[in-house]
Amino acid sequence: MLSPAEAKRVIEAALLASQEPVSLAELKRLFEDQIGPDTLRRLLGELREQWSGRAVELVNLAGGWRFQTRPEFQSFLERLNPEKPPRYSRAVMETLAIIAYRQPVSRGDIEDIRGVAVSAQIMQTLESRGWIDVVGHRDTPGRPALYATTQSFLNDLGLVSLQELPPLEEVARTLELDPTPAPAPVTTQSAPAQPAAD
Amino acid sequence: MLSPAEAKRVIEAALLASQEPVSLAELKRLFEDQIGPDTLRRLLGELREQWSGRAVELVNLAGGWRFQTRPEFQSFLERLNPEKPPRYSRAVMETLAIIAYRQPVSRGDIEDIRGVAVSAQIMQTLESRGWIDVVGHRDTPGRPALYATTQSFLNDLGLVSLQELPPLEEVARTLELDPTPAPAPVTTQSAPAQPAAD
Amino acid sequence: MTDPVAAGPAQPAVLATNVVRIYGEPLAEMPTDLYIPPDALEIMLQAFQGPLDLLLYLIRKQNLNILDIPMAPLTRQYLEYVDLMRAKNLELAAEYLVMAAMLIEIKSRMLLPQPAVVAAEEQDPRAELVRRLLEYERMKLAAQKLDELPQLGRDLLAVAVYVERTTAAKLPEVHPRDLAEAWRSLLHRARLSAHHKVSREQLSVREHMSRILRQLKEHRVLEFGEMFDPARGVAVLVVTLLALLELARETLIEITQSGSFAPIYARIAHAQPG
Repeated sequence: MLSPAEAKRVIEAALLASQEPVSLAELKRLFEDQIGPDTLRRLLGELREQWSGRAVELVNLAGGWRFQTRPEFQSFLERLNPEKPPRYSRAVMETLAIIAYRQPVSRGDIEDIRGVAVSAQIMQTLESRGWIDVVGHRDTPGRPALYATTQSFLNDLGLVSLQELPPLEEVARTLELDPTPAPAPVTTQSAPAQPAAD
Repeated sequence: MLSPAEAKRVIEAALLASQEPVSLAELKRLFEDQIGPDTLRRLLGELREQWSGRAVELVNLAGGWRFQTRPEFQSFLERLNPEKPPRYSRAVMETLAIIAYRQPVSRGDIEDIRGVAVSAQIMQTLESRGWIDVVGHRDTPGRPALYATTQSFLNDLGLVSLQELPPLEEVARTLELDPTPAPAPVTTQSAPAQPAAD
Repeated sequence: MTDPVAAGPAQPAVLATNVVRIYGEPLAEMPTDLYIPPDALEIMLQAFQGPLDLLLYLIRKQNLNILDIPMAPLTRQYLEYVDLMRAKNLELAAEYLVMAAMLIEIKSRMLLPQPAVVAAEEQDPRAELVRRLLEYERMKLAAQKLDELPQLGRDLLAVAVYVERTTAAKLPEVHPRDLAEAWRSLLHRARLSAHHKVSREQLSVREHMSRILRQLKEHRVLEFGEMFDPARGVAVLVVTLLALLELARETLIEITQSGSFAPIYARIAHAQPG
């Protein structure tokens, strides 16, 4: 039987070696189910504590636990890999938001909400990133595919579940009626779109 | 300018996020060449020291520095990602079967039965596994080596003797082939390859 | 900030000086100095995600109450922008025109006098438009929030330490029944290929002996290599050689070579030396 310190070393190594989040069930397998979930959770908590203050942190995501670099250090790490990942267009992000908040939705539903056609390329972008997939078909003529977000979507955005999505804004009727002080200075800058944001 | 502690945190994150070794030159890029190689080496040394006694170690390889799991922990990590058991190719298995059932046989005999050339690599695979060895030479031109299976072969397959190999009579019957356990019934059966051999 | 709605599209220059960002997206392509960039309006118009986006912009810009939209001015301003887009030859999605028609329809319905009783029950003609605007705006804001979340690959990296494996690579395990199986497939294949070759290639040595004899009758002497046709495959080469050897053994042909590495010639044995 491993001591807690040894078990923690093993957990640390397993998590450091895995790019994908590792679930509690998988971690149990590490110890051939000799360590219960409560103990594992305690050890994970201690591990997370030990790593605080470093440039790498242990986080709990939808798919399990993962070590990842802190966003504050990305500017350094980018210098090593000058190839920047693509920034998604507004069309892609709006489509993603609609799928995330209104799932399951068909492409037609998305077009109704956005008021414009949604290109196949937009869906393709999100599907190939592994953030959305088809979860069924609506029982209407044409049997349109119904899209939902995936676990990868949650993992990649640092979420444990859809419950953690930023809450939808209660849109203000007018600018003046908005009583809350805007925390983000952007509000005035990009005035047209922002007033209702905060 | 970063403090040494901060620089070390950045180096640690960069190395942990990279599966490939990271060279000193690349590490210098992290800091836009503001930190010299001597300082980097000192920080890397300290980092290695800090990681000693963990299941992951910092090593200096030809290509640069890399974090890697210690081999002692491989058995744990394998439980998480069970490797698919490797398999021998059909060529190796057929060669082994011929040697097991028809020993002692020369490479030429095996080629006659299989109908195709038997590469040196196949024989090498079985010899280095310790499952076959040369037990003599046939008294014909070229004095070809005669192969037989070893005690290791029996041990590894859980057999007490060759008598315990699955009987071939059954195999032959299912194929409506000659059921007699003649020393080399194949010779006649695998006719295509034989014209040149007889 | 100059109000582009009040000013109308006629004064894009003033608008342009203020357009640092549109909906949070910086217009990076634009010249950043204060000189009036001629393409600024165009870029701004292109940044709209569709008619709902444009409408929201107009409403929010003027602090209009979204639940009580003054249809007449809004429709007029919307149409001005649409005209401008057409004038600029911007690719105008059909949705913009559909929306224009819808706005005009709502506006005209609101102008119609309605019996008081019916009016109370009947929905406000703007209701559906407002519902859509609110829903779109909600999603638009949600999209911005999602984009602000730290994103794997863009804002952070997953840690992936190399897994060192020094213990010998796992060796395949073999079960005795695997051997029997290998043997079975061996026999099976041998039978198949035997059948295959007999039926397809007719590689009888005798047949090739006849062929060679016919060739030699015609040419009297042939260089050894001329009797082989590599294009027909190794099996044919082998059978050809066997046929030649068999012919020589049966003294049907004569094979001669004047010295080491010299060309080898074959001729029919009983032919007159030529």
